[in-house]
Amino acid sequence: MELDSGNAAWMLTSASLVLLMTPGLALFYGGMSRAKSVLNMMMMSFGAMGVIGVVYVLWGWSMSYGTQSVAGIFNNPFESFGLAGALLDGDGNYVLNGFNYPVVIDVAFQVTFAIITTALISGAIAERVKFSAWMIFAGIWVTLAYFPMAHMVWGGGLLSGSENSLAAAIFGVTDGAANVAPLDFAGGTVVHINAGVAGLVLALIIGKRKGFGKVPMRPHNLTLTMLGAGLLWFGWFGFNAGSAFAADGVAGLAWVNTTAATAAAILGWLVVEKIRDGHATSLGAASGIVAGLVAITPAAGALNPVGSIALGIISGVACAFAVGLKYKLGFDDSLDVVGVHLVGGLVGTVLVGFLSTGGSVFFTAEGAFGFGGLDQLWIQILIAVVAVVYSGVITAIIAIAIKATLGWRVSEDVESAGIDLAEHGESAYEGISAGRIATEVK
Amino acid sequence: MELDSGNAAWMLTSASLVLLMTPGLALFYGGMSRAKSVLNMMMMSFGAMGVIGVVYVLWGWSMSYGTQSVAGIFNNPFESFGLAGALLDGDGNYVLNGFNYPVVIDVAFQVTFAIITTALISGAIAERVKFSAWMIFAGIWVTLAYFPMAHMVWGGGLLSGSENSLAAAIFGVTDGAANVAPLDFAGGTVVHINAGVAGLVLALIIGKRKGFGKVPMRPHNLTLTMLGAGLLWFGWFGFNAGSAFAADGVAGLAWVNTTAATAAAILGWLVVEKIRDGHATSLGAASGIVAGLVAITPAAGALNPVGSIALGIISGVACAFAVGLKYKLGFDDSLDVVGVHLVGGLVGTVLVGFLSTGGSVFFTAEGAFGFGGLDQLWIQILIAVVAVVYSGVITAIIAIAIKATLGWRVSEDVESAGIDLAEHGESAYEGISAGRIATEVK
Amino acid sequence: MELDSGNAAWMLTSASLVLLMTPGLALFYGGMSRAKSVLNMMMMSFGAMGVIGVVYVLWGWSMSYGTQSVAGIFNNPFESFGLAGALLDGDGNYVLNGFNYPVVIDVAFQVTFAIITTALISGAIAERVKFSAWMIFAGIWVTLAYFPMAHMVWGGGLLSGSENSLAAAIFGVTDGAANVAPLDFAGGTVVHINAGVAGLVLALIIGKRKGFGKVPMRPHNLTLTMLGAGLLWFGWFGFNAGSAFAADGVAGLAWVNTTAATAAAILGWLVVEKIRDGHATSLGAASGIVAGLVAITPAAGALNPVGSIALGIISGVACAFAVGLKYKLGFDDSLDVVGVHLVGGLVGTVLVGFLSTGGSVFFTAEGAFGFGGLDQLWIQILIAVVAVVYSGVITAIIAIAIKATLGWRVSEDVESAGIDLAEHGESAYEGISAGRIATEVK
Amino acid sequence: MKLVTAVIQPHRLDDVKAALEAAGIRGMTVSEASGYGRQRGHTEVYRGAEYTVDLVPKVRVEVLVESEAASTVADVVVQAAQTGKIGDGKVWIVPVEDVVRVRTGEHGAGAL
Amino acid sequence: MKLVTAVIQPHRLDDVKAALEAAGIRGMTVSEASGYGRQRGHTEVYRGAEYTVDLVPKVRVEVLVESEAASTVADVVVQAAQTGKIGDGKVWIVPVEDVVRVRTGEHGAGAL
Amino acid sequence: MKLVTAVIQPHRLDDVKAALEAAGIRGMTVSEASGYGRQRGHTEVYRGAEYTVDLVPKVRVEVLVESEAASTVADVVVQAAQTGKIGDGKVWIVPVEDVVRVRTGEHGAGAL
Ligand SMILES: Nc1ncnc2c1ncn2[C@@H]1O[C@H](COP(=O)(O)OP(=O)(O)O)[C@@H](O)[C@H]1O
Ligand SMILES: Nc1ncnc2c1ncn2[C@@H]1O[C@H](COP(=O)(O)OP(=O)(O)O)[C@@H](O)[C@H]1O
Ligand SMILES: Nc1ncnc2c1ncn2[C@@H]1O[C@H](COP(=O)(O)OP(=O)(O)O)[C@@H](O)[C@H]1O
Repeated sequence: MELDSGNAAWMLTSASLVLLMTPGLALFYGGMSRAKSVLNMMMMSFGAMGVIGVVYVLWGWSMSYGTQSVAGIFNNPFESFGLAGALLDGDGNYVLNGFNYPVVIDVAFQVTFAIITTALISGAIAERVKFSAWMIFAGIWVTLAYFPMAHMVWGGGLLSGSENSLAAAIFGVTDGAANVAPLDFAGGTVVHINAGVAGLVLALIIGKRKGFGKVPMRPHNLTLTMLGAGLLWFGWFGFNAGSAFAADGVAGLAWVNTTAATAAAILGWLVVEKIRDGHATSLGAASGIVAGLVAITPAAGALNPVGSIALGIISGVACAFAVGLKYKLGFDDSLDVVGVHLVGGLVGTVLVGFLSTGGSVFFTAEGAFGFGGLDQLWIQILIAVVAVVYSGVITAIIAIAIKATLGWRVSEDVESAGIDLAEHGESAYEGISAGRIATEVK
Repeated sequence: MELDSGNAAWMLTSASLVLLMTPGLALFYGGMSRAKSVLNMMMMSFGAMGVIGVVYVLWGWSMSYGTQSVAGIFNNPFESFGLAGALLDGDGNYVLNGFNYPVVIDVAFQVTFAIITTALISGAIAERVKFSAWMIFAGIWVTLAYFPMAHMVWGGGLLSGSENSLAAAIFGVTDGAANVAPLDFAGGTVVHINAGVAGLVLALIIGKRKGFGKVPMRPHNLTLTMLGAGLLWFGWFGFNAGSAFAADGVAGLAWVNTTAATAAAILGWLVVEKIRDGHATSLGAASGIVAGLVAITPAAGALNPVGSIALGIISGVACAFAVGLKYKLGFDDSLDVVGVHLVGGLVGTVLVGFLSTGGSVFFTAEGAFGFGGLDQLWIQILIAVVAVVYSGVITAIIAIAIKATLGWRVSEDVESAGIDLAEHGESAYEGISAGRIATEVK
Repeated sequence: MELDSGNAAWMLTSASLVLLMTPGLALFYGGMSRAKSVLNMMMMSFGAMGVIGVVYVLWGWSMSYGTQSVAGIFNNPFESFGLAGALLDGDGNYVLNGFNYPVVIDVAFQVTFAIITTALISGAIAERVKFSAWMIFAGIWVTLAYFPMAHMVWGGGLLSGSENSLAAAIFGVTDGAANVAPLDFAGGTVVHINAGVAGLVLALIIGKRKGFGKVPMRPHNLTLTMLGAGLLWFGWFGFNAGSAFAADGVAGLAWVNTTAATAAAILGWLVVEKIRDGHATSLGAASGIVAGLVAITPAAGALNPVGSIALGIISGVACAFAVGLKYKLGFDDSLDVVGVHLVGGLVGTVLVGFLSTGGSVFFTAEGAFGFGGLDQLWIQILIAVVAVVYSGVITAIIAIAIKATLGWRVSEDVESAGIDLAEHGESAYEGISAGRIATEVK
Repeated sequence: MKLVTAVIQPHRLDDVKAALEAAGIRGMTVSEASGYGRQRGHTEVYRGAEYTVDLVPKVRVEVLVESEAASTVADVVVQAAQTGKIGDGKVWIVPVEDVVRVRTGEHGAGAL
Repeated sequence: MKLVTAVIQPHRLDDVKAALEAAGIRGMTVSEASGYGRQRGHTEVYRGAEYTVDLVPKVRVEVLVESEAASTVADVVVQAAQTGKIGDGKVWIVPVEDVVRVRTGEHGAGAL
Repeated sequence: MKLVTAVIQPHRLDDVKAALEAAGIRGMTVSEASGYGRQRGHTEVYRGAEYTVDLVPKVRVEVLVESEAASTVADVVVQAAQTGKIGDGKVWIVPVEDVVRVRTGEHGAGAL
């Protein structure tokens, strides 16, 4: 087995692209918050980079991948604590994985997923949470919710297609693999449903911002948000096309599907806005981008490009409606983690059961248009449900524990005056127009 | 024929880089517009991503590449509509191209070119056009102007070096290829002349902004413009070095030439400004970057690095003067699509005839310094002229048709108050300093 | 020897990533300066791209690499002036290097290092220097300080492990290589110590800004700074993982170490701030990112991931304290080039002597935890000291020469009113809130 | 006629606006300001350097009224803007000799 | 002396400035403001949430003049700023007891 | 009571603030403005197009004082703000009929 430097090159690139998504997210979210809380919003992403960058190396990889699975839910954190023994073989050579590139590059790729998933959650609890509480939450959540979910779906656990999976229990096993395997190409369950449910639970437990639904909380800088959306799209190529784990046709297909679905989702979202509100907005375009990217994530390798366009439109339309729900239901999911990531993640995960060209409601196992059975759909729904429940329960436990000890919220005065000042001792912009003057000569 | 994963890796990366250019362009253009129209400016780019991302998958690829050319001008749009039949062979394996990577990655690479080319045009008609008119124009223009031009130059059509090309008709054919083939490495004609001419035609047909040339229309945020220029440079490595279609020496040369020419163009532009206006500006540096990138585009694989420096200086100087023309000639090419892309594209396309190391005015066919004949120059001028005429005629027809039906312009009141508010129902920045106040407690 | 397209792909990508670091740096620095000088700050980076992009092609490569070393300090600038003879062999084929990719891609990679290193220096002399003086300095400094340092460390010169190096003189030679070779994986000496010392010398010779230490000089836009930090991190993967010169396990290790150290440095910096100042700031997080990236640069291929976490924490803590020194010592290193790049570069270069898994204070030559000798530490200290002295002397000579002729400083009035207006004839932001009004109807 | 000027806490603006409307006032002009007074500013730290920010954000509201309404309007503003914390601001009344409505050229009370 | 204050539509500023110059006025101070009045604001929608923006951008122009010139100056401003549409703004005149030129310390008319 | 308004160079604000404090003044309101006067603006060039910017940044300082202190306060400001260069600005005094402290509702001198 020889090193495939082409695969290695693409995976190094993909890891870098996905790492960039978190600063991109910080801008996307930062632009949508108010000027007095933009730094705190961005710091929740950058803080997650700090915590999880360290934690992943120590026990994150080991809890996700390895040979010592605990009930198919997580792997023994001490099997390769600190990556010890995971990277080199006995002769000091880099261990290669099944795609013939070094496992250390897999570590690179996977740490970026853990970071962005955790950072995504922060949008649900913008502008009101102690930075210390967030940092502690990030470290615990990634450990108890993310690493297990990654193990279950990608590490051969319960939600995978391995012989010890739920799918194997339901559909039987051939040659050590479930006869019908769940499809989650790049993380519909692990990333988006996981983060979306966590956002919902946190929004409920932490409560609304003072004045939510009554006072204006307009995005303070939409150029930042659009820039963020652009960087997210760019980085998402690593996320999706990188999840082929090779520079090959599947990666190419995932790339094209990602772009087709995202473009379609922009159009879907804008058409809803134009009809419903009278204007197609730039925030709508930026949001449509993310909605499309989220929905295609689990599906990117399983659909054809025209199917991806359909998926994108559906996701754009669905999320454009879903972001309004919070006002009706009265929870303050500030930047719509639920409306975009949970809903988009569910749309994508479930639609795979309809649109997969490898046997689904609309395609036969041979890839021809026609009825291919309901099995894929059932298993997709099952993994979505398990993900929702697992993430919901774990997040609730962590959130309640933090509420009872450290407490989540800053004071109402701090919320009014702006969390940036109180939590970080800074303000994002200098200038009298923010009521401040820089004076010069003494 | 085996998959070359290294080439595949580089082309996946290149496609991603070129995709990023369009958000980069949105920032570049957005920073140059006024605060009240920055969102609309950016939305013209993001809207193009939506429309063309979908259209390209449906009929764009098929119109550009295939076996059913119509008079060498475009390919049958239904040959591989929706990419059907284009990606997989009979056995369901990914079809490889001549560089041994999957054709689906070519689709990825090419869709990004179609998007950025269309988005480029929007700079010529900033701050005054209905968003709906733009979206419709984008879909029609890319279909009637871009896909045919791509087919003509890159798809074996009239402006290529194939045996059915103009070059073959003029210079004869050997082994199925024209004896002297036109050189357009990465899109001087298809992208820059095409977009530049379209911008000129639209600016003439749509007319000036209210107050053009009389009232200040200063860039509202030059840090955005510089960021955009930086992202464009970065993305352009995919554009130019990716146009080698392989991770090889040609790609490396294109990379180095791209950087050398761009650096030289910065210096060229800044020196003109310093001498003429007294100051070397940051907008000048950002503009010089684009001017250099544009000019080296058709030439990146054909010159040596010192030739690229010369090309860059010439382009920087030429464009620095060309952007002033609109005031003298009285057309409102708002963000200088003509002055930079048309002029830069012509400079690059024509200078290839002087500087190509494979036989040109200054280099023999063996690459030595010395007279290598005028043939290359003639054919370069020819393809430039054909591109200008084709793009001009098609764009004029589309633009007049839209004018006669939907209409292009927003009202004068909307222009005064800011197109963002009227067309998108949004304003980019929150804060009283834009005459607006966010109030908080009810 | 056949082309390794995977390595080529990764190095093309890496070169592009490192090129992006300079616009990223422009944003990082620009956000930290005042609104009235942000364009000048950014122009120092973009200007360096212009000057060095040209100079490198002409004599930069030749002075760094080649066969005609002058005393191990620099290579004959005319050996491959304009890259002549360096890229193609006698048959016109691209010359491959030892990693089986074309040398022209090495040129691409190396030019980006020369640019970013020079641009780094500008942070030390923000808001007060004539743009023309800077541009001239950039061209001279890169020639006399950077290219020689690159030659000494990477081009087989004095500070390398070649048989003509200091290390060879001290530790003896086996098979043409020093028995103990200095380790500088990606540029701790060449880049960070070099730039950091140059910044210190310039800050001392050019002097303080008017009002330094007395009047507020707050960052005017921290979202720009955080965006810049994000782009730097992203680009740094090219810098560090690209310095493996291959898409292999070493590159993967460098990637993981880079992320681990950077994450740890964020935490280190924020903890210092929280304890010392009461708040963990976003500027601290952005600064911690850079501190971690700087320190891991020389070490990225030599440590294990847990060692990298240790290195990151130490660097974050050290730099968080070091940035305060300038107020005590009274020099105006405006944006902390000394506190971050010199200190971080020294931390990284020296800690390699403790943490290298190939024989150091804490690891045996076999990579086991245990005492591996002091040799590595001594040679690391030696190269650091030589780098400090060389860079200091050369920079001082250049700076004094410029001071005596052209002069460095703009007038005090210009400093008060803002250098953007005087040097570039521009202001970054339009709007009355900067005391300016754009009026519209005539 | 009189000009009633109020410098208030930004977050009271909505209430002040509503109260004025309720009191029959149909127009006002609002602008940003920074106040210096008993209310303490705060400290910000950037890379270890402390900055004291002692100008705090305020909003200025200007209302032109007929002379006899001036003190009532001032009272309305005071009531709506009051939180009882230091930094609530000031209201003052200045005599106005004439007011013109730009659109019509009307003078005096009719211009309001 | 008098202070003539005008709150006008931003896009009329250039004309007002020109008209004042033509009328021999050599100086003025300009600032941003937001107006609330008969002129309707507008609605913005962000992810389905509607925001009403009822403060519209205005510009405030302040001109110190000798007492006898005040009403002429007010007229000049009104004429130059008028578009006839709702929201054109107001001009008002306030008595000033003294004016000083900072540069020289001159008082009264000489300070203008 | 009086209102002393000063339009000054932005970089003199710190000194003016310090001088007022030294003179026993405990509060003031500050805002941004742009001035047009003898002081020349400047020209900016963007892609060859010249823009003249003839409104230069100023800061407005407003201080409410008891009537007898007004001219002293004006003098203090003039002294602190003076650089002797064109564009130093103006200070003027306007009569005020009443002042209220929002926090307490106190009127008159006690409200300062
Ligand atoms: N003498 C004054 N002149 C003008 N404005 C003042 C004066 N004193 C206070 N202000 C304004 O009133 C605001 C509140 O004043 P402050 O002394 O902080 O609290 P309070 O009015 O509640 O005692 C200040 O921020 C300032 O804008
Ligand atoms: N009573 C008032 N006091 C202060 N400013 C006012 C008053 N009424 C109106 N204005 C200002 O004048 C502007 C125009 O007033 P508006 O009622 O909209 O139109 P018009 O003056 O044409 O009737 C408002 O936006 C506001 O800035
Ligand atoms: N007649 C005026 N009314 C209002 N403000 C004025 C007037 N004249 C000057 N100013 C303000 O004073 C500032 C300085 O005036 P200027 O004529 O430039 O210098 P100087 O006062 O030193 O002669 C101007 O920028 C403007 O803000």
